[in-house]
Amino acid sequence: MEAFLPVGFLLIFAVLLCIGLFTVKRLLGPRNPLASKLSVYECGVATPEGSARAPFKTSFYLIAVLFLLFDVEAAFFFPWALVYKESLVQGPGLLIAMLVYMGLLVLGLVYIFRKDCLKLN
Amino acid sequence: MEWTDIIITAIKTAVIYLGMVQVVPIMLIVERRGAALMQDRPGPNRVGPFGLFQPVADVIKMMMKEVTIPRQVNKALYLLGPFLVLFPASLVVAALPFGDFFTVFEKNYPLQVANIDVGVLYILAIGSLGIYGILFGGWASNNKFSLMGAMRSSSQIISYEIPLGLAACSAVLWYGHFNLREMVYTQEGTLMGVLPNWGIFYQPLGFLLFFISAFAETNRLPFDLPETEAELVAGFHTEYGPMDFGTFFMAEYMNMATMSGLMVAMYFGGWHLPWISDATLLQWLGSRNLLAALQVLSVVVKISFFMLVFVWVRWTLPRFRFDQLMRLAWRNLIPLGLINLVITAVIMYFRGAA
Amino acid sequence: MREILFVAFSLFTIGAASGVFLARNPVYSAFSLILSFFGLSGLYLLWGSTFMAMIQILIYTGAIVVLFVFVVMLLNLQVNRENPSNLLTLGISAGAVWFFSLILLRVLTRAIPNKIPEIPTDQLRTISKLLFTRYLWPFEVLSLFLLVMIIAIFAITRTQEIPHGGEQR
Amino acid sequence: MNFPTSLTYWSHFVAVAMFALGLLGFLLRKNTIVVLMCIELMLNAVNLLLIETSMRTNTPDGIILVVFVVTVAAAEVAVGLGIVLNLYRLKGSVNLDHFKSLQG
Repeated sequence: MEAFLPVGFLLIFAVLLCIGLFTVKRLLGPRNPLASKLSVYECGVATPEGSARAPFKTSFYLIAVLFLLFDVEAAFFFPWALVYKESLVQGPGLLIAMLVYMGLLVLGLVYIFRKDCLKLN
Repeated sequence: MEWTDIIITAIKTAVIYLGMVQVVPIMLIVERRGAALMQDRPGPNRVGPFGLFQPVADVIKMMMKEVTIPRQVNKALYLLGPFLVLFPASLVVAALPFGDFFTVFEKNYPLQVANIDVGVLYILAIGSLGIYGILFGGWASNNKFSLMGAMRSSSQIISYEIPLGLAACSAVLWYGHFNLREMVYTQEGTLMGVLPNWGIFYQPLGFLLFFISAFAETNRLPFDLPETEAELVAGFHTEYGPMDFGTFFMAEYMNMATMSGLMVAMYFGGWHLPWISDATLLQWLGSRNLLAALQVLSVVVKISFFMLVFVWVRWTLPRFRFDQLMRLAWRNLIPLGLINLVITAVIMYFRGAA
Repeated sequence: MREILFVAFSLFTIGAASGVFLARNPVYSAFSLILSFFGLSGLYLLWGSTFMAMIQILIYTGAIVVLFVFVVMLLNLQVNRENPSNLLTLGISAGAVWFFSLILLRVLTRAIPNKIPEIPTDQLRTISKLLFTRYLWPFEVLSLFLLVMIIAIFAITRTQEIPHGGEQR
Repeated sequence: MNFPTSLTYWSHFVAVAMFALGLLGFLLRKNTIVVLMCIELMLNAVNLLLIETSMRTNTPDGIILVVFVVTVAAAEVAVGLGIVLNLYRLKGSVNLDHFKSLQG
């Protein structure tokens, strides 16, 4: 835990940098707001059509869900990778354990590709 | 911990952090001149000798420009957006090793902000926070282009985080350590007498995966879909003013430097010079601090090399399409990452059994 | 030093958690959730569990909340106009919770001695070894569980389109 | 009454307050997504207690339990939000008051 103390310094410096950037922006930049300057940026049309806050398709959600599940699975590889080297003297137990684990993960991947869930093709 | 320790650590942190921030102006000129070189034109060469003061002019221009906060934005998150990107980019620097030790008042201090024993996990974890700035900034802008750019950018970043994690995982597997410093220690010496004992020779596939994913993570050109200026104007920072754009830019370059630093530490021997061991060098130089300076120089040279590669690739390769990008991540890189993990594990098993 | 940090992180975490509960806009709720998870990982760090602190950031902050934010942004709800009396109830109950938990804890934790644990040096390896020896079967089952989840999610979201939606790319 | 500085005290305080906030949000909020977030808060309160106990008594089993809880929480969120998306598709709202078709 002591090792993380310098991260605190870094945090402070980062905050200082952010505050500095913010004040520089505030102090140096001129301001003369106009109605058209402050309106939504649109390309080709004078007035923006509809709100930007309209629902999307769910395919982004599918990407995020897959990321979540695979991230959790990948996170379990890390403790395994850490102790694998030392466990080698005790035979292939850990290797087999991880191959089983990874086999199930690969099954999931195969399912995704088969069903073309991400609409990749 | 004594007071001197704390002060020296603070100064060390400040120096390393400022060094990382310096990457931004340097890269500003390098990138513009590099682009010019590749497109066979002079590039910015008016301000100062060889245009070297161009970044200064650019920064002054950014500062003096008008600040507009569009009417439709959610103000708090809009203002916070750029800093939410810059913050993780700054924190990630902590785990990068720049050298072995330097000595002040007969005491050794590691040339690293914090010697974290879960270094790789730390970088992956904090690095993954950068997408919140993009998401919230894009959403708070309340603009179709921004939101679209933010969604695209974040789905790209999260998709490529998995191959990145898998590649890092096989490096961890090979070294048996999370700690980047320990990884670098293992890479000293030579391999079979001719090659430097660097990670890339043990993990070529892992390095390739990491390299590709690093481009995607930092939103650099073959994968700069969030910014596709032809389709999305400027992506998630469409509604942002010059200084906020500068902040996003800064975060991007710092992320690039961190990714390069991570690659150097994991695959390119960190601070080690090829073929020469640290003990020999210490004998030649005779001073610990001189050696530390040389090590820092070595890391800086290696990082600069990768930064140049980033620029080089940017002006060489065309941009991917969104579905190609996703296919590359899910169809090719993730299975390759798993295969790499299995190959590494099996090789290690047979090496250990023999 | 450690105590001060601990108290600061505790208050930060609870403040952020009440933000989740009180914010009207789900985007602000999600933002508070990120902050409170960040504070929690700081608490884990102060307890000496670096591994869990990193997992907390990597999985919770870096993945689970991303999913929340994605869904909130995909649906892009107009700010929910919950009636003011409801909001008042929310605020009052939040205050009551703070107060009662404070009193409750003063009573509950009296028996536990104030002791800062000495942190074992290589806790990471201990945990990892334990995970692959004593907890090997739960670990394998977890993989099966995640596989089932992948299939389940695609079964649920088979029909992709949200009506009256904008275009995607 | 002096100001409490015990780490255990503060962990319990945070855990109880967070759990209570989560529970209240779960019961009182109408937005389904926020309700799911509040469930996460409750899970995290329990995680904090588990880690506190496991570090204080030096038994790593608690931390492994937390790892499992995190995994299950991830799966729960994934499926839960999938259901929310589907409900939104059916009803055009995520307000819990609108999901009453199962009420007798």
